[in-house]
Amino acid sequence: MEVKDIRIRNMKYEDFNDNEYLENYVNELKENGVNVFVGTFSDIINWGRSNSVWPLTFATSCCGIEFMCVGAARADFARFGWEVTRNSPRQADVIFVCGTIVHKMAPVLKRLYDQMAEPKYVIAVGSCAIGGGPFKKSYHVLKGVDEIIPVDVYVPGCPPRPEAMLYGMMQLSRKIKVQNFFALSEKSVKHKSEK
Amino acid sequence: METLEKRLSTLEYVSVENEDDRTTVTVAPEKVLELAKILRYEEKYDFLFDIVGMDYGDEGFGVIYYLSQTENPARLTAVKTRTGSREKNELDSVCEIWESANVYEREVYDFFGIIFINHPDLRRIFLRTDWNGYPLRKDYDFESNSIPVHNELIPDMETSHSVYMHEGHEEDVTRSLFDSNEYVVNFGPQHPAMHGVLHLRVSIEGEEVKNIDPNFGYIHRGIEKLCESYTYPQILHLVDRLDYLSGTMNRHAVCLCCEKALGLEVPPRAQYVRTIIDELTRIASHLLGWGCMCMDMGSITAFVYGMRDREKIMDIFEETAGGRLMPNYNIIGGIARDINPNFIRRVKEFIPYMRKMLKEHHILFTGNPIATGRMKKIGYLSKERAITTGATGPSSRASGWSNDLRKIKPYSAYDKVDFDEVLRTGGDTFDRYIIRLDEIEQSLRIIEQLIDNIPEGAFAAKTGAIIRLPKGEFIQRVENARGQFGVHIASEGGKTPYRVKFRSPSLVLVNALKEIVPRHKIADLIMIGASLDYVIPCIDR
Amino acid sequence: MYSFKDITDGIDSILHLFLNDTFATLAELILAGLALIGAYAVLALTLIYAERKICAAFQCRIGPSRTGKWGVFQTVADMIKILFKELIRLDHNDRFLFRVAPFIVIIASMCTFAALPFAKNLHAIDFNMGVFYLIAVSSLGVIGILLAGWSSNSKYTMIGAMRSGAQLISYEISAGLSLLAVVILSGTMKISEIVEQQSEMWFIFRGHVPAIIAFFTYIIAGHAETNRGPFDLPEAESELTAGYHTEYSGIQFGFYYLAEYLNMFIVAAIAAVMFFGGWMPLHVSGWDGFNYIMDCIPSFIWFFGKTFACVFIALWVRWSFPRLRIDQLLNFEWKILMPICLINIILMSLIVVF
Amino acid sequence: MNEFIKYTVNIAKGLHMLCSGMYITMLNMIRPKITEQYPENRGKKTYFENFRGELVMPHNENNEHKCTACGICMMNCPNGTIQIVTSVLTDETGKNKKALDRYVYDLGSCIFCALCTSSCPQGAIQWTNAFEHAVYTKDKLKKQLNREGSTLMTKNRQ
Repeated sequence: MEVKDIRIRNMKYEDFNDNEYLENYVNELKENGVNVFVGTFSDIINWGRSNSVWPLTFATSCCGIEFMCVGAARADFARFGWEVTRNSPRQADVIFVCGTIVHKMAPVLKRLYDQMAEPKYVIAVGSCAIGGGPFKKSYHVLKGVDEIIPVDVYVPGCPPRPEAMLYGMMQLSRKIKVQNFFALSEKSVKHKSEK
Repeated sequence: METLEKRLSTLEYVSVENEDDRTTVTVAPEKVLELAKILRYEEKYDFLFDIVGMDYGDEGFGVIYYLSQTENPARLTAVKTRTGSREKNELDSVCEIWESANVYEREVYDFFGIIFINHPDLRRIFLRTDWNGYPLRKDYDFESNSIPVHNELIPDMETSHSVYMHEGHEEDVTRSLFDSNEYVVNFGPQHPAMHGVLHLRVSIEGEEVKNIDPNFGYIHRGIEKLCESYTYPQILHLVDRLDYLSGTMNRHAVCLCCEKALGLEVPPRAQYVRTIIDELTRIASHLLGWGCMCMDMGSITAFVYGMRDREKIMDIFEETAGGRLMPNYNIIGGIARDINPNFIRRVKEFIPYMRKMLKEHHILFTGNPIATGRMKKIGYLSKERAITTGATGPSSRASGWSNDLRKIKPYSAYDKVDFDEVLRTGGDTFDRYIIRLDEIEQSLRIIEQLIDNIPEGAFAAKTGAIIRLPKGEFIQRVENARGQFGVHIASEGGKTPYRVKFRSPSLVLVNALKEIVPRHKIADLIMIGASLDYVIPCIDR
Repeated sequence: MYSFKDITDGIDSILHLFLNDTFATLAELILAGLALIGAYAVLALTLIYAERKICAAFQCRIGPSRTGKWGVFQTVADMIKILFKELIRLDHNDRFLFRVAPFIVIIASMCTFAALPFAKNLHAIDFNMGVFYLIAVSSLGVIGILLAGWSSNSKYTMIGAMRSGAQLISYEISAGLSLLAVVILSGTMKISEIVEQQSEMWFIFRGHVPAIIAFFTYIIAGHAETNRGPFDLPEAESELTAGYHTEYSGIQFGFYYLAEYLNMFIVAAIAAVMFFGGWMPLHVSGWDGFNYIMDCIPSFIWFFGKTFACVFIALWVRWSFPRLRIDQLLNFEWKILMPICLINIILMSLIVVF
Repeated sequence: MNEFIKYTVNIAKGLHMLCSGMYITMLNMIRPKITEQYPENRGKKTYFENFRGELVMPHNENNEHKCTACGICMMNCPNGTIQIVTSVLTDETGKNKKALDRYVYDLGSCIFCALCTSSCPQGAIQWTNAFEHAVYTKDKLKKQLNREGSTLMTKNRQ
């Protein structure tokens, strides 16, 4: 089954990994039932959101250098409109977890994530952020950032080349496109009241 | 060397061993301070290269001090001591003699729990204050710590902890780092200009920095402990990720160390290629350092230009070695695979391109009056301070201290090439800035001389499937993009090392901030940090 | 030369058909306000897009290119996104001032915006002391910045705000003095008259050397005043993360973002009006044919063309130079820029007198 | 007077250097852009063959691979990226032989050190330069390299 409306320029739907996830996601949304007006409105918002994702400048180690390469002239993530890197977590939409997160850093990362404004996304870049990478067996390394914050996209590599990161960014754009913005905000409100 | 032996032979409590490139002095723990004073003030051992903590099991803990003289920098002298039993874990601090011992001793305290008496500031350096146990001890329990949920509460007025000997018995003394009326600002761990996750607590008055306290450990991955469970070829991949900007050079150090221990003869082809790859990495690292320095000054365009030129080097690496940032190219015995047929052509194209771009970079940034105004006469580090703080590499060569290992003690193909060690005398931020661009030029010269003369032949020496180092302690130093990188391997003869210690050139550079920064502006703090060009993951290991 | 008088008069007469005088005026005010807000938004988005594209070009990159043709809708997407971002409520701060601060910034730049002559007879406010008004209102924004820095209860924002205060107070003087040179030349403070006077020749050519110096000092001081270019100390990214707006999120941050670009536009527009004749086409006395052709180009194109040329210079400078340090910044103002401006005024007076 | 001349000369020099800096940025503006437009150039740009993007196990047309399930790669891997599940087969001669059941490769923790490929005695595994691996779920990164129903390549056919 092909999910409509998730188009990324110059990329075919079949070229992406893990389409099943998006299909399940869309089915879930359909079951909840969204009316047409809200749907269209939500689509416009999602178009805006998916095309303007501002990353937080956050890098702990090696992957940070490749992240710089993504920002530099060769790969140039400005083409996607992602180049407005914000240094303040309040203004950022996505946090690229570039590099190893160790025990001492874990609460700091958690706090940074909490400081970001909703809707926010997390991309785990590199083996370290996905599962501890080369330092898996260490006494002081977190085995994947998903232990402390929810991760939306995993970009494997050690470090991933800039194009791989661009690919991960497009995957995140696709995910944003299928989300229902209003349902999202309700969820976050609910989440907050629970706290 | 004779003078040293003569002098030491008068002391009863030491025993001296001479090997071909280093002297080992063994001393009883009580006499360390006395010997250190003799070495420092009588024998002019003014550069403390590293302090290595050791866990000898039932024989207690040990510490190895690696010392060197600026007059005779090629030779390292190791001073070894061991406490004798596990219960005894106290030693005299040598902080007052060598400034750099401050951080090294804190590190040994953090990892082994060895208490240095009279150390002015004996806090944990990498691990959290609430961490249980000392991880590099052999009996460390891996389960004793869980993932912390809450931020480490570091009060602004954090106290430093010292142990003093007072009338024969120990006395704990705590001192406050900052006054209660100081305005303390946290730079980091997440800060765009901290080049990683360094945490600086800075007390400021208006725009002026009064006091500064670096806090490390936000990327401490425990690589040294990990190495103890890995085989030698596996260690190489951790070493790459220490200082990722000079990864190949660090790897080179470990390869050289293992080859020295094994007595392997590396084929000349591999030596040449290793040298070229090292120099390319150095150029890439300096370009990134230059770019980041410009970016910290607010000139993002210069950063993008630096990255643009760096991509050319990344292409060369990718084509030949198969990785961009982590080429994984040096292996024990040589290089992982032969060079790509396009390698020589690409490198030859790169040299004139880089020369042209260097000129542009100079026009764009070096001549800019705003930039020179921000860099000149800012952040002065004198030669004497550079030596005693242990700051090596371009940052100290800007102060006039000649310490380039490629000249002092050539390894691989460095003795076959003609190049200059760039030295400047200003010692300020501008000199540290310009020295990097000049070193790029020298690296290009080295590559130019080597690229046409790569000898034919095998690219790697034959090694067994399983590499076992003979019993003993081995040390190897190389010059990486930030200074002298050292690797100390203690082997028991097995597949895995007994203890591995890396000497990070960046650690002492950050420590030097404490000396340089006070009485400068906040903007200067960022500039000085950028000009020292430290890499945090290398510090934290 | 086409005048917008026809349109404005037309609207006026239509409104008078339906409403009495008071309500007609009220309706006109609302219409003008709405038009200004619309223009404000469109201009800000255009400027942000232009900056991103131009900056990319300076850096050998392409810049936004995947949202619409050549990425022209990039900033629209940004604005949609930023509108729907969560507004973060902080604890332990002055809520009221925290909320009010972005509005002050945007109101200040809106007020300045109103006094600009966009085209012939397209001019919301035309005082007889317009230049004075411009100088006065354009410096209101700093109040918003100071409030933002203080009410956020954060050390970075505080340092940023203090820097901004020091910077504005210093550079205000030079900006004012350089505009004063033009006022001396023209003998009036009324903006429409200043523009009219340049129908023969623009001031930058008529005013000889002093006018050229005044132009450069104004551009420098103006951009310093709006925290742009190499003078972006209050939000110095590498030092203070995001400066005074570190704690703002969502549309509150969006206001600062928009105001920053609009201020850049305003500085460029004032420079265009005062030195390049605003909407006035290039006329050379004696060349009637040439003048006729120049007149065929609509006046608003002249105005925006000149303004964007000034904006381009500002961007060029911004993406070429590193940031100044605070003491360099103040030294530059008090030791170099202000003396030059003072000497320049004397020179200008001499030129006007003789 | 001397001071004044110095002052003006300094300003002039500074202005000259500033202008030459701006000249460089302008020069770069008119140079061709070096950006490689990644999703647009998919299929057009060839990436370097050597680039280590993903570990694969080549199969021939008969759905056969070369892996003997010896486990050397698993031993050499520094962080347990490779897991080999074997089953014991009894062949015609009655000998018990280990055969590959599943070759599980965890892309998410691979550090691309190439110790596995360099140590493999059979040359059964290889690197490809594919790099498009980003996924939404972590489990998707665990890949089975041998295809369903594949068998060991026999010597004589080789």
